[in-house]
Amino acid sequence: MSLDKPYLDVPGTIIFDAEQSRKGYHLNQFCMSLMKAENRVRFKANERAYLDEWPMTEEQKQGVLTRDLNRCMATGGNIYFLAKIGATDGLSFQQMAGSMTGMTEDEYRAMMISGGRSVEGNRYIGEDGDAQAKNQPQGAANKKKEA
Amino acid sequence: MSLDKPYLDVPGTIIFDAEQSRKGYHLNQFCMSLMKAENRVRFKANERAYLDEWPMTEEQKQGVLTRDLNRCMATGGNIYFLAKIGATDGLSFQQMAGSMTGMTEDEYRAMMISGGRSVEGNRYIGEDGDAQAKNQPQGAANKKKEA
Amino acid sequence: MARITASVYTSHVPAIGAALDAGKDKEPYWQPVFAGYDYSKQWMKDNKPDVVFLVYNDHATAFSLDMIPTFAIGTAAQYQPADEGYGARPVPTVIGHPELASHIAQSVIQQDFDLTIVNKMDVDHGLTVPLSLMCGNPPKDAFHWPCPVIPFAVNVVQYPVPSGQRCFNLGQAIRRAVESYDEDLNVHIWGTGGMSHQLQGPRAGLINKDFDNAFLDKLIADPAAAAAIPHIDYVREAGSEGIELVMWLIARGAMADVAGRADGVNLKHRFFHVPASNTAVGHLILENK
Amino acid sequence: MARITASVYTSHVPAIGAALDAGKDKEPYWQPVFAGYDYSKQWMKDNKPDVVFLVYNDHATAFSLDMIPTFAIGTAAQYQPADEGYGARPVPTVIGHPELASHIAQSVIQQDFDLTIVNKMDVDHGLTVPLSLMCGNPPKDAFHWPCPVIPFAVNVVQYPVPSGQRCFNLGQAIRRAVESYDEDLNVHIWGTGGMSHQLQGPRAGLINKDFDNAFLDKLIADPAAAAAIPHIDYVREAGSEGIELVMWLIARGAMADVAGRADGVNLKHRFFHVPASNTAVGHLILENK
Ligand SMILES: [Fe+3]
Ligand SMILES: [Fe+3]
Repeated sequence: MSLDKPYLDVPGTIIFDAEQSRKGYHLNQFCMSLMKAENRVRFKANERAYLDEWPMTEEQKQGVLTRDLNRCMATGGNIYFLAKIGATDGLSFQQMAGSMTGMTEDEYRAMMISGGRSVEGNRYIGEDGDAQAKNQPQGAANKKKEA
Repeated sequence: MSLDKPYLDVPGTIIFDAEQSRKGYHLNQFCMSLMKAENRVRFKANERAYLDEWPMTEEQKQGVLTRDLNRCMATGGNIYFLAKIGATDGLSFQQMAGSMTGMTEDEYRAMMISGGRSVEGNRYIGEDGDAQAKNQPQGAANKKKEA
Repeated sequence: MARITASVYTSHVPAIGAALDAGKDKEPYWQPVFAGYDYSKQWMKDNKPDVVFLVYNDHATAFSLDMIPTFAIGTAAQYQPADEGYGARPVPTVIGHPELASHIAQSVIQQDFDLTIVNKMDVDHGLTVPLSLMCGNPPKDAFHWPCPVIPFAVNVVQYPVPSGQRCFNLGQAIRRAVESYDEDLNVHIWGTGGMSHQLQGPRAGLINKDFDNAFLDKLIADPAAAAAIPHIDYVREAGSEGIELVMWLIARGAMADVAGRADGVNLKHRFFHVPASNTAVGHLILENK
Repeated sequence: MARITASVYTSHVPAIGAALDAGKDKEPYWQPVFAGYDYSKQWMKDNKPDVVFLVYNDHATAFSLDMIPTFAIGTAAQYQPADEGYGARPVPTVIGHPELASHIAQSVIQQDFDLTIVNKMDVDHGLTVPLSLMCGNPPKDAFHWPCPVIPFAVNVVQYPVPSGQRCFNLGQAIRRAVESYDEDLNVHIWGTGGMSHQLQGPRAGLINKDFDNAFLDKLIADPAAAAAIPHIDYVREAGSEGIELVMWLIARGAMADVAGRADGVNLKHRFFHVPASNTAVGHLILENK
């Protein structure tokens, strides 16, 4: 309601607060279920059927099925919970984080080796940094879009 | 260690602090398991075998088998956990509390109806109230002892 | 803006719930207990809150020894009455208020209270018996409590439990939190548990009417003095389980006079009776002036 | 009397654990990371503590959204390394120190910190990676960590997380608690997590060396100023997961100079490197003067 949210003006960032947590409760608890090996097997055998056991929104289920972590975040997912999906797929945390930027795995890894993403232009929404909405997606996915 | 325990001079009373909790961990978690109907059935079918599944001390197991709640308390039990044993036996909380005094059910109930146990003589160890060690057990059990 | 308009204090003895559920409330043993809440049931109808913030303690039901939160706030949409070993009480599901609860959690954590946020738990007699006493058990054709409830569980089982002063300060933080919520909601805050009782050992059955009544006097007129009572006094004077009374200080701390906004409170109802099972029953209704 | 003699600060990146467990620590990518801890491993041997009080955060491993404690102290006898989805790390069981942990819990709760007491939990990379970095992975024929560990988990996953100031104050309370323990124990306190990193969204991969190094400077020489940094500054400058740095303030608050007992601290070691996976790695060892 009147929760003070000073973090809404940070670009490319969703803070997992009480409101997000409420929205994402079942999505995140679904993710948590993947910490058990038998659930990972059941999920991989029929993802849709497994997801349908959870009272998640269709939007959330599509986010999971398409492995669109930004969509999962927007609908209340938290990255530490969503990481269980990546672990089920055998992905590293770097691959997961990179997947949210539009960069290829190599591009993202190269950015990190050369010092990571700069904070310049990425502090406030409306600046011109590479994390700003107008500059999405980044890297190869962006070139593909432009082509 | 140097936990401050100002409550050690209260007669007939064991405060469930960290030290008691550590001593009684498995005893209390055994009690907690009785909140599931299937466990209550298994426990009643063979109490000893069920208790042997828990890393409890023999003293704790004897306390449970003999329904000696004072013995359970002394070995780290907490009354809200121990109450699950009473619930399994179909006892009320009044029956359980009374059982620790040596009074019969009727005696204890009569004491409560007439205003409960007086605090006089029962504030500090060494006074002469009915909760003091030298005056145990109370009620009919005491008369039997004297006889 | 939301506001706390009244506070309610009551024992939450499990046997009271069992008696009511079994239809024994007119029996001579129980009749005087329930009679003490006749006024309260009417008052609840006449002053129906939008939300009840209900301070209670869990009795080894939702929380085992695996995790013992000092203060836990429920932000879930609903809570089931727990099976405490005798089967679940036949009372309605408790509907929560996730928005207000989350708001209070955020505000109170930012006021340096280190809450545990709980999204899944069953609620035991500590929470459902006060609802039964204040609202009666709802009839089959309107099987719901009168309003949403925010459960707030306090550890009073394993020592050290929070001090009376800490609880009193927390109540003040909760008042500030409620008043910073945009929606116009009438919130009641309830403190439950107590009064004098001891459930264990050779001293089981201890009742101290003098202590209890002095506590009620202090809570009404001089709550800061009540908040200053050290743990050991509860144990020595009101029995080992009398320590539950610290929870009443959370509710009292949330009243306007504590914030210097009013000169005292309006005492709407006061009741005291011995016994209910092992326990002295105490009950107050206070409204802000 | 027990005493805190030193504090250690380090990132706890999961990929570091994975690299070490897979024997990749000599690869060009990882070699500079591990080289930064060569001094530390020797220092640990030369200054072996009796107990490590290890401040970290759980990453949706032991704690789901069902229960989110702001501060949780482990009082168990032991803790298993968790399966975080890739199988459990092949590192030793973590042995606790139930007596000291319970003592600290009691003391700190009585200093008005509302801890959750935990007797059963698995520990994730947040706790085991710092142990691996500081001790190396123990060999098969001596498969144990050098000393008992008290896990202290801080909620930095769901907002609101505790403020830097609250964490700093808590560290001071922990120091008082340790010093009131009778047994003569040499205790180290570790703050883990950080430095700048963001794991989510189009801004993933953010690193801010300037912020990180300024934070290290402040933490060493002016910790009260570090404690005053508001949440939003961490998020904006150090990435959404940079907020983990508040945990370093708990360790720093426990040092003697904060209590006015010494003029600053002895900086034994300082290390900074980018990157480890998505993260900047920072590391300090401070001893009391
Ligand atoms: Fe109670
Ligand atoms: Fe972390």
